[in-house]
Amino acid sequence: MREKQIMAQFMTLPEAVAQNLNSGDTVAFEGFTHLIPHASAHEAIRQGIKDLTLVRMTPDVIYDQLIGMGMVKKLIFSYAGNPGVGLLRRLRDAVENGWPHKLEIEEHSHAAMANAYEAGAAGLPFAAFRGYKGAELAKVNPNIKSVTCPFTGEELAAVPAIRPDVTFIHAQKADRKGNVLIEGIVGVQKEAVLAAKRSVVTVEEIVDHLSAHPNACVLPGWTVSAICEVPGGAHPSYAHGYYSRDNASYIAWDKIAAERDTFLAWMKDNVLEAKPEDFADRISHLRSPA
Amino acid sequence: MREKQIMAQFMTLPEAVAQNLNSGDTVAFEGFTHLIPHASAHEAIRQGIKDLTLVRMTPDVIYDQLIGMGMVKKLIFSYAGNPGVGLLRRLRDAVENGWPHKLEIEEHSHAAMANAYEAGAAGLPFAAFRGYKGAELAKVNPNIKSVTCPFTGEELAAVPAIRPDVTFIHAQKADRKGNVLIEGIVGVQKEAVLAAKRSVVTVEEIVDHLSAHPNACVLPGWTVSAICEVPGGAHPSYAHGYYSRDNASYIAWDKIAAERDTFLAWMKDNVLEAKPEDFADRISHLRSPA
Amino acid sequence: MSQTDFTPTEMMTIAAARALKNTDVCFVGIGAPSAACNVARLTHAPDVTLIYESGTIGTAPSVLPLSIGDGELSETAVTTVSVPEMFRYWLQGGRVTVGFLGAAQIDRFGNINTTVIGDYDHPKTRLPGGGGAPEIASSCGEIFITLKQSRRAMVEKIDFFTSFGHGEGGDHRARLGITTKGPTLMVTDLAVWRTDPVTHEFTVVLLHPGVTREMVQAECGWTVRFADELGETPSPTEIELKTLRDLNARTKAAHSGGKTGEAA
Amino acid sequence: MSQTDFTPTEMMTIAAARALKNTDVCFVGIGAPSAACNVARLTHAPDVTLIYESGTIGTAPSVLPLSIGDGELSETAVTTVSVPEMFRYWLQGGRVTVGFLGAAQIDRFGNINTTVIGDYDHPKTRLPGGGGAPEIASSCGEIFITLKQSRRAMVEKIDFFTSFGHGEGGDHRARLGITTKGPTLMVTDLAVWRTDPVTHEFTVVLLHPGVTREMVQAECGWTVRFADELGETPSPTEIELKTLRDLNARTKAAHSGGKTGEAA
Repeated sequence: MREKQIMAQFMTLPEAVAQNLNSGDTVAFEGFTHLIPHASAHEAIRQGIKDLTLVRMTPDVIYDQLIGMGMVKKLIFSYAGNPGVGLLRRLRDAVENGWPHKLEIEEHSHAAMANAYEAGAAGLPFAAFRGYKGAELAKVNPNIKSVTCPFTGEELAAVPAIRPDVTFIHAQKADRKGNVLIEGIVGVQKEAVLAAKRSVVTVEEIVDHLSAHPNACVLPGWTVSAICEVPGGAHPSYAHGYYSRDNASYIAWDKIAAERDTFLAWMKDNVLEAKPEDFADRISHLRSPA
Repeated sequence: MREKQIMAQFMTLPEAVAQNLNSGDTVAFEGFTHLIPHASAHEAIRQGIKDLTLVRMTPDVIYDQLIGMGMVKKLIFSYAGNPGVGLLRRLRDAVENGWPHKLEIEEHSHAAMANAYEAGAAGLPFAAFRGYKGAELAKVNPNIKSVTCPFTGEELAAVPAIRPDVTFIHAQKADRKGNVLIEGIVGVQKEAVLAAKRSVVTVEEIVDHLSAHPNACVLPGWTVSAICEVPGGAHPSYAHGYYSRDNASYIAWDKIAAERDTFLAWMKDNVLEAKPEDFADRISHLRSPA
Repeated sequence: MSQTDFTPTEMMTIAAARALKNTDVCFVGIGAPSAACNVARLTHAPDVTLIYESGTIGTAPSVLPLSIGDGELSETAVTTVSVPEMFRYWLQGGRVTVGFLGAAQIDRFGNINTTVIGDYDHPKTRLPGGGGAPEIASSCGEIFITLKQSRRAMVEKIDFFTSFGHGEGGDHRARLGITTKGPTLMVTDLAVWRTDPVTHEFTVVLLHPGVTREMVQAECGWTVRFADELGETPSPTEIELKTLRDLNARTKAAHSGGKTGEAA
Repeated sequence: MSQTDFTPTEMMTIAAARALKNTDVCFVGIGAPSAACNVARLTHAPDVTLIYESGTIGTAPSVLPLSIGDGELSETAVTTVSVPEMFRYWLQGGRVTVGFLGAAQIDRFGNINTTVIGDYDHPKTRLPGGGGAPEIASSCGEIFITLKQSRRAMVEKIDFFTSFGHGEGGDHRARLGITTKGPTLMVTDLAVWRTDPVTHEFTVVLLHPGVTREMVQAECGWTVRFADELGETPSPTEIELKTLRDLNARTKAAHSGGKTGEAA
């Protein structure tokens, strides 16, 4: 049984990060191409939180940034790349050269991670699935084990449930009771929130009523710790119905991240000296027609 | 790997039952109060298909009817009752008195059945969940076993996946490609269809476009064997957006099913000598305002 | 202002409703629990989250559902999820603070039978079975039970352990590795019972107005334990009674009209 | 009418597209596989079901997605499900007939490495990792692979078994209890390869127009096997080429405009 649930609290993003993310935490900033919580990750960087264990199926630009800023002790993941562009250069620098410091790696397949989040949401200690057959990750990752079906004798792969200390996601809307609506490509965000001890949701807007389809992906307010209105908070990722993906920014990142000094200069200008309110400007030219 | 998928075929309900349901099959007529496939069960009764193993979380009136007509060898279930009314009298007569013949019982909890359908849909041989603790069903049902978490050592309950030969469901709509939309209380129907070798879906109407929410509960046409347009096909259950539940019929069933001869007379008049097209009339007074 | 003109069933429902808090997330059984939970929502606990096993989360029906899957539950819910998700993410996920159950047969330790009367393989009466109860009993933070007292329902020894309460009492739950509290409260038409913190036997702590110890014992199949400091259940307030009666009247009108399922 | 003016990459994409049937359910990798799958859909296989691991089922994008989660995939899909459901019900559930993969490094038995160049713990180059590939390779009915040939990509021995093809060949899949076919087809910019039914080694069965055996061997790190009856890949038809070029032009216009993600 979890601790008694309370209604989501509305607050600023700096407050939400300060109250919910601590150095040493295991944290997921989840998003599957769509709705990636850039604003939250940038706020975590500004607050200088250290020794994080980062979890995500598809670490991309924000994880490159967190790693490059030296905030990450360990990365648990299944595919690390800049979608449609290439490799993550800060991640490579950490893994290949130990800069700015060494990075511990726990690597899975997508199926394993998706099942592990699902098991976390379902309160189970592990997930069983048919996977990793002949795959070498099972040899280098001691957290890949097996269970045997008590009815058929089939051996299945087993991985521990993912249970982050805190999960950050970005969503389209919340209503005034803190109920959150996610639409379109919903990814693994519902599971990532339900699996976590605490959760922070940034949203494009807060509305009186969600007017959601009965079977839409909705997180009730009492499953969320904090809600912050941060328009554009997914940029350069996108928010279905609000603004499109800023592909130019993803392409530009490859060059920015290529060298340590260009990376650090960019982080200073665009993250350390910026604030959550800046995201709204960044997506003004990408807004969807109303 | 399943056999190659083909697009759902549109046909009449008598054709769909004849082509997909055989004596000796394991069959699920699923529905969770909402969207119960009455018309399909009645057609199965008319075709006199025997020796069935019936599966369902919540067997109610149609299972009482199938059992009372002597078509059922075994029942796999978790809650057998006439919702809001009382017990199932034909089921009781079979279990307590062996009329019209003995009935084999495999009894689970809802959590076990829901997980077992989910495992069937997911292609797994079994489902693991935290359940049956101190519950006596685990002593009388040999299909309740356990697995041990390889990470924590916790012992969890395990049940075999449900994999029906055929699943029947009722849904609101299909489009002309056979894609099926289920809205409102969706129950375990998606899992029951995906877990089955074959599936028959009766729908209120066939439309040009589903116009479904991106994250609505939709079964693509290539996951369904046959689609039959049977307006009112859930009566006396209901179809969200089309017609309401006929509570009077559920209450009346208790008296009809109380005695063998009143039961048989009712079945003759309302099932054996009726046809799928009769369902439309039965819901005319229950239609939702447009 | 408290009322004096009320039935034992009304007192039962209202006393049960009072036990729910505004912050609770409650898995609602059908029948008496459903009435109590909705009275709570309509009086002191407007933000209580009611969950029915049909997948409806945060539902606020205007009439009591006849079944756990009535259409209005989905129409008024914050969200409606699939049944597998309900049992995996929400119940097993540890999200539910209170499970509210009825009982066909119950013993002094809150063990419940809704499976069979008589032998399992050759039952005298085949009951509906457990449904969600086995895992509700083990996964919810605590369990509230409400039922009308009778010697047939409240028995020395139940015929079948459909759902586990405190077993043979004491630390039996803990010995089975169950970490939730189990039954902590029982509200009948005669009294409010709490489980003893050590023996985990149900103990009468409040008698409803006008009820005596003897009346409670007369309708109970085991020797009843009474608390040393036995109190009286506060009578229903005017607003509690009006809320319950209005709810029942709306429910009766809706269900007899034959148009309950949904009205989209 | 077949065309003579086309690039090797165009030939590769079109030859790969031809392998998909109208009844296939295809799990689409990003990059070259995505182009091939959408050309198939826009030419001979209008009802092919394309699934991307972001959860979009039956998608029909007008431009090629830059990532597996572009907004248009969801907008045009029959349905969009969660990622756990995608991997559980759809991939593991045995619903996918063809998995279409690219490869950073591949060997003659269709084993693929997208994890590291060099040692795993001290890599020379850290690649993105497997993503969905390990279970796509084992759960789909069969696997099609498409990549541009080079000695760096097509190697005698891969550095890491990210996803399993036919292992060391022969019945290696069966010995591991894998019941699906694994890699059956590889389409490069120079040739079409099929796996030998016994050894399961990739064998060139068709050379693209103008390509020689020597050209194939020059860009492959292992000693290439050629079929006894070696054929020539039919040149792209006018409609195939126009379809691919229009798709690429639309894609380029959309992605350079910075407004790809979605446009609801």
